[in-house]
Amino acid sequence: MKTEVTPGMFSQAEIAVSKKTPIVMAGFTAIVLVFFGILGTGDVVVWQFTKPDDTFALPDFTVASNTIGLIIGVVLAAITAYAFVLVSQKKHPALWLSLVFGLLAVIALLSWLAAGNKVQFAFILSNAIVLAIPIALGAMAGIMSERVGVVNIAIEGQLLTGAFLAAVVGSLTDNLWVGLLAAMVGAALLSMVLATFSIKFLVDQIIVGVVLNVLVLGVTNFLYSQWLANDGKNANFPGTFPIIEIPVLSEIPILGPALFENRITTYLAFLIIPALWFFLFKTKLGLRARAVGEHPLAADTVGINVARTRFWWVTIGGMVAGLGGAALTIGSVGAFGRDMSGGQGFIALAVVILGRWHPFSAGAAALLFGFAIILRIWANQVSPGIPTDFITMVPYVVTLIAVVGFVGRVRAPAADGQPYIKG
Amino acid sequence: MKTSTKRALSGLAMTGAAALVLAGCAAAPAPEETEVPEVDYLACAVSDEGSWNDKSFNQSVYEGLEKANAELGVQISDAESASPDDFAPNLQAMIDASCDVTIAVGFNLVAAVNEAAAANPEANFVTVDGWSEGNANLKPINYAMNQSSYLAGYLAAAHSTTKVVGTYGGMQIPAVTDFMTGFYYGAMAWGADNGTDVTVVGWDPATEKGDFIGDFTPNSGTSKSIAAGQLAADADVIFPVGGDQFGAVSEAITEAGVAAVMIGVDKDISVTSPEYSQWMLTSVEKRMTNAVFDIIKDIAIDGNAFNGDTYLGTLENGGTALSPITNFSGDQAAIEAKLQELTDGIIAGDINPLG
Amino acid sequence: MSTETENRFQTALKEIFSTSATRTVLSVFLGFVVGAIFMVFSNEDVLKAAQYFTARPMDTIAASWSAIADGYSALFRGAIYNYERADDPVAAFRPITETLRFAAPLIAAGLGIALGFRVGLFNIGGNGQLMFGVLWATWISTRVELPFGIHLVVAILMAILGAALLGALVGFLKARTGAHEVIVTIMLNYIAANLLTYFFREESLLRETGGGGTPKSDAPAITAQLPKLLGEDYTLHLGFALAIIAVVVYWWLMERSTIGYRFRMVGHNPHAARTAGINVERTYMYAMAASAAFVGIAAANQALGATSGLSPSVDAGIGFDGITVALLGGSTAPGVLMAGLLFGAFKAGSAPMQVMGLSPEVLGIVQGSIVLFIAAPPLVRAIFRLPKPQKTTVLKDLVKRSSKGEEK
Amino acid sequence: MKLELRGITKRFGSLTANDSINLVVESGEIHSLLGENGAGKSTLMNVLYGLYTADEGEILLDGVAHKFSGPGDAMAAGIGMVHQHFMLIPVFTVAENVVLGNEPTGALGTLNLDVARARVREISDRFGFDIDPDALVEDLPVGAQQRVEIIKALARDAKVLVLDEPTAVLTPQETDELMEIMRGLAKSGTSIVFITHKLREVQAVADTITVIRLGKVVGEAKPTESAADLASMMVGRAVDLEVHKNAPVLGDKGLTVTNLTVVGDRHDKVVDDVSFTVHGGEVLAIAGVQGNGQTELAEALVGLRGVSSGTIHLGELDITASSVREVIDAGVGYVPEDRKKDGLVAEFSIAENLMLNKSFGAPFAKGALIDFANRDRIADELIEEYDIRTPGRDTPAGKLSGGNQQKVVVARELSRDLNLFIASQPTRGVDVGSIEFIHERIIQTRDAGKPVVIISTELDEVAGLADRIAVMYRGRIVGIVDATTSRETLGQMMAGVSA
Repeated sequence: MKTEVTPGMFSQAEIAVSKKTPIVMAGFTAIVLVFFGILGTGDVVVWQFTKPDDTFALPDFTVASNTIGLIIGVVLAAITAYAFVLVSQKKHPALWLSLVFGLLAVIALLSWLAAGNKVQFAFILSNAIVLAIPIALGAMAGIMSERVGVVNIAIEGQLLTGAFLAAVVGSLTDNLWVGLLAAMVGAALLSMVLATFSIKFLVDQIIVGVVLNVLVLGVTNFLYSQWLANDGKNANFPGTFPIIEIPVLSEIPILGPALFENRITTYLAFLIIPALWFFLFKTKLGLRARAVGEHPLAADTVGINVARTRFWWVTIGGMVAGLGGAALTIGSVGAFGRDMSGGQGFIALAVVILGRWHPFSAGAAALLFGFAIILRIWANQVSPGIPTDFITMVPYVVTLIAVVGFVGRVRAPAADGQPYIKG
Repeated sequence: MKTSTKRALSGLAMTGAAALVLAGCAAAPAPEETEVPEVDYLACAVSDEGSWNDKSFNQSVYEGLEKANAELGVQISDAESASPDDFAPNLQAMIDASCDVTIAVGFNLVAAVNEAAAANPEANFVTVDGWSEGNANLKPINYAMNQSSYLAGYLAAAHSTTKVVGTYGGMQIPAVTDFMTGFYYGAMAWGADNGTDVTVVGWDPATEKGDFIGDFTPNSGTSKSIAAGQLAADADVIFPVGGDQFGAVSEAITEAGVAAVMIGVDKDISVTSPEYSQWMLTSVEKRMTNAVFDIIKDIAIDGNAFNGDTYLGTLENGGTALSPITNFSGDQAAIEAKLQELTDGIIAGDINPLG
Repeated sequence: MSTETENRFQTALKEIFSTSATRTVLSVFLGFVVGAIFMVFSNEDVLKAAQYFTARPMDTIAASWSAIADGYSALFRGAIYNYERADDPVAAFRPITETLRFAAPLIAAGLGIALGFRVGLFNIGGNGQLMFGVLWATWISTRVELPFGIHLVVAILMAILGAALLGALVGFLKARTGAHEVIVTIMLNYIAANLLTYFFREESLLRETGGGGTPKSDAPAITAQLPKLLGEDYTLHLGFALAIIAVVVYWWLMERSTIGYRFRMVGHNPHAARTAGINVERTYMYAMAASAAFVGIAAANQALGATSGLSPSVDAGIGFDGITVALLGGSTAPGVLMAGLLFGAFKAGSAPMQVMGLSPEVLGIVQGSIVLFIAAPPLVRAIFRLPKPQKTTVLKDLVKRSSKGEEK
Repeated sequence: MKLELRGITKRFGSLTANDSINLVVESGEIHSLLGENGAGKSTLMNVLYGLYTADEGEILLDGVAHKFSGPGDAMAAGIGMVHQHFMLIPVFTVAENVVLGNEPTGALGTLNLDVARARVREISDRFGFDIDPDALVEDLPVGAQQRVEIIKALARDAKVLVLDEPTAVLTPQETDELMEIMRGLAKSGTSIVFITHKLREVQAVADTITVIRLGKVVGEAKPTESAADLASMMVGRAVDLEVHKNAPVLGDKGLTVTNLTVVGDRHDKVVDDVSFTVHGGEVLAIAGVQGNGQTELAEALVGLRGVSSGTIHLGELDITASSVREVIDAGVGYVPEDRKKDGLVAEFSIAENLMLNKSFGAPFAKGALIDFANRDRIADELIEEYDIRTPGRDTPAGKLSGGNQQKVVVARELSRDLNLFIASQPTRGVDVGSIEFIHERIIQTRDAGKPVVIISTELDEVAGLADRIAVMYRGRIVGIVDATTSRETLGQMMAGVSA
């Protein structure tokens, strides 16, 4: 007689499904319908999907602002109702439903803001991507180190190190590639400090991270004020990588210019995100890394060197963050400025969690931040009047709502932050 | 008392370390002769939040001190403030160091410096962008930046081929918007003079709405995106009033692939940061360096008594001015003549740069 | 000396060297060494002398020594006692009072962050909570008229309440939706900062009467200002007393009270706490509120310790410094007190060090290094070749006793 | 493969866990390592497996000395190990777990999971395991997880297989099956080191027995020796294996559970329509293979887990929807299954642990303050009364041995005025001396007229303590039977066959 037990050995119970998602949706629907639709203005808004010089120019789309608000509001109401029905049938609303909902809500928001003006879609999208790159790369560094069980609070410091070295070394050598390399190596060295202290000396990982941020800020400020500020022409004028238009692809309407007319730093990010996904989930190294982050002792018992795995993943993560830092300077504005990462490393930390330690989700979350930043700038330019302090808050409020309403409890790698002490 | 000349150390830590290795075997120098005889006068400065190297008003004041040190032989000392918490202690440190005059830079220090002046009547103070609350030992330095910005706006509109010019600020505070307002009316004046519609993006003095970075972080991605947005709105002259934003703006220009230029603030950026001169149209100078130098010289060298009279930098007294024009598209001699005419008008009070 | 006493002496010495107190002192020392290195490398005289190092090495060494001595004596003059002004007792003793004044908000905020650590929460949101507290306190201190005494008390309470509310919100969201407190607090930092700026910018809200467009508040009403503790000669105000009270309250709460006991229980092992009948979610909420309430004391200090109007940078990064203070202080009441005093001394000493031509960033580097060394006992032991912590005889006895027990 | 350990010594600080241990395991032999919890068996095996480095001594395989700097070396040398606490990654699939560290790869280091799956299926079929290679380990019941561990070792061609307390989670039948597997493996030449403290199993399967106590080998024995002799060798004194108790004196209904259904973490009914009654003065044991809903049942009884339907009454009091604290206040004592996770705060002192669920009022609290004087006095009394071996009440609980930790938990729960006592796996990982003591205390509680519920997977314990036995299978109670029911019947019930 066999007593085999298999998954689902117990009879299934009725599942209670959280009403959180439809409730949040209902709130947004109300805002769109009432403020953008019913109370919205009838001024026309012009959606420009392509720039005039694009190969395939699409015609502009002109429509009254409140019309869009009303139409989208009605569609959103339908989606919300559908979500309520799903929940009442004990089914989870699918992720794509939330995504479609969000996309439509954003279109309504843009149309409302741009009443009597233009929505330069390509401009918004390409800026959102560029602004998202440092955050996304910082988040990838965070994922790489947290997936092996090392909490990385030092992303901010890694970005700043990368930004600094890219600009300075790029200027001094007059070679941006050398600058890029220096940024990656420098941030990797910083990561090695994090790795060594947390793995070898078993220092609390949060402490090391916090301290490294303080130190990097101190050292770069010190060097900036003592050196760069006085010799900007030689030491802090690297210029930026040229923008490379990828033939054919960059001519795809709407998305082409935003995705395929970028700098090498952006393309590298486009490569790194899927590559990281591939390595984490499809290769031997990734399997081992995740094992170390979930259950280091178990990994050890099958002959995986936990300390070495952690060390290298954290270090290479540092290289990625260094690249993100370089994207701030030689991938965007050129010169380095004091504290120019300005908290983006912390945003990256939030993005790691928001993206549930998954490269693609984190990439999308980073894009959300990039979009939010450009939204503030753009909204202010097309419809000045909303207090700037409030618009500045938008990305943070959106993240809060996303975390509270859609993400909720997340499951970190089980050994995240746990030192591994061998007997 | 130590003479602080830390800003002279251009190649510091890294080059310094290299020097230890490479040049460690140089011959020992003979005892040096100082060129300028030392004067027993200590001039000090306390910065606003931020560093002395902000390519903006903190730096201008600091350079005034350095100039006084180099040319007059006075001794100098300084302290940077990281936050408002540091204002009073920094001023106190200067009092403890027996500074003969202490320059408090920035509007934010006005309360602290007034308190310090009241508590230490024997010491002398200067407040830049501030005012005196009846303290005879406190001398305010102020600037009518709208005057030179007006000229910049006029020049910008003249230069522009699209007749769209842009400006944006670090934060929405009067010290910033004063520039932007002058710029706005200057550009409008050119439009009126030439019967052409000129559009100013980024600031509207009537509604007090405009584009602001939100902080004074140098060369942030946000700053660049604002510039890019203005370029996308066809602006071809950009006037960023937020410290060192020239890397961000020049990159936005390069990226947009347009022949746009920018206008510097506070200092002649073509000179102080020559790397950006190819994009500069001109700069709106706030000549604190000279004001500071003059005040120190007046007392330390010329032996005049300190007075608490307000110094207002204007076009008239040269406290503010437009830097030499570079990269102008049209007839430079003609526009220079016109700008001189406007300058005279403003000095005479015939033209109001604030509308 | 008999061999026995000698051995005992050695053992005692070993135990002293392996204690955390010694390590802390050595870590602070190492931090200063790191700072000294930066001072030397940024000193003009040293760099000049180094160019002819081989020809006259003593010049470099002398210059280095004087750079370090100048720097740290300036720190001493700025933070403890200004011997150069010994003629004037007020000026001579002012530095130590400045140290205490700067330490007060750091201690309070440090306690708040420390409380979070003890409950297993990482409160990166100290700065946001501080700003929110400032917002409330400033409303009371500039927009409400109350009698002397009551005004100050109400304003302080509002600072604490305001901060605590924002903290409670974090706890509530965590308990209710599982949102991670690190994300929530980071986001609320930005939100609170912008909100405060908005309030300081709007005339109808908190902008100074008659002020321009600069976001700035009025000075707190005289009745709501923290009174000076040592007379008008010194700026040290009641904020320091509040911080000391906070230390005592924190100690009492965490070590003596049952609430603190449950906080610690949840921090160490939430599963066991749940099994022991503790509502863990609610505990998180209370703990976040309590954590933020301590930060609120720092907010009161910032908002009501000022005699002039506040700007949006009133936080002075204290919420973030509080993290370092809490870490350095090991999250205990006396530890945080000492760490706060040390960092307060650094802040107070910064100005005279700058007068000596030193870069203010050096002190930040010293601070970071100290915490790093404190956090890595093996590193410090390796540097000083200290003995490993001695296993106390307690453990040996235990083994003996239990083996005897097994064999009885 | 012949395995030989010579003079292995391993110290942790001043504690010597293994004291020059010699051990010879012949090729194809099942060698049982018998010893109490904490005797040093697991340490020895971790040394063998390269997880610890021995301070002295050497390891020989087929006469060749080996030095293992990590488990990788040990595995390469042909040693496989099934740990007591499974070394599986819960969020990985079976196949991923099996190949971890030894992955079949394609180009670029790509995982070839097809090969992995095939390998799992092959081994699983060979031993009739029926394991789905794509199932997530965390979804598998414990018994299946153990098989994954065995597959993992076999997939690496282990010539020496170490099984550390493998039967704790199995039904008697499954245990028999495992023993069959062990014999089969041995026959094919694999040497097996079988670590256990269960005499019955040793006698059933071992070829040779080595007994260790307090880190030292105390002797070899033959499986034919009597259980009593083996036990006294293991413990170092004569052991009374029986639990002595009188016939129960039934009181009023203590606990009444009616049609209770509880939903688990994965939305399945882990407790499915369960009803039973426990009278005062009676011990009801809930037997069953681990993972059949006993844990969740206990959690539901004490309020840790919500109830979907049904009721729980304590006397007349309905505690179905009560919070944990209300349940505690109603006088329910609870010894959780995993004391380290749920029962203790390792960093807290013994005194602090003894007031863990009593911090809300007297005698431990005075207002909002801890009453330190009372706390310390009570702690000293309980340490004395429960014979907790510790240097003092301020020692962190985490520093105590498993048995003493469990005594702290039991002392805390029994020192309250109880109306019901629930103990889940009360003696898991506990030394014999402590087991005797804890059993004694449980019977005392029963004899004081309290209703007692014991949840245990150890049939010996169940048979010794219980007045009645309820057997759970897949969330249901298969039957409630008398304590004298035979092991065979119980075993069948544990496999789902109604009595």
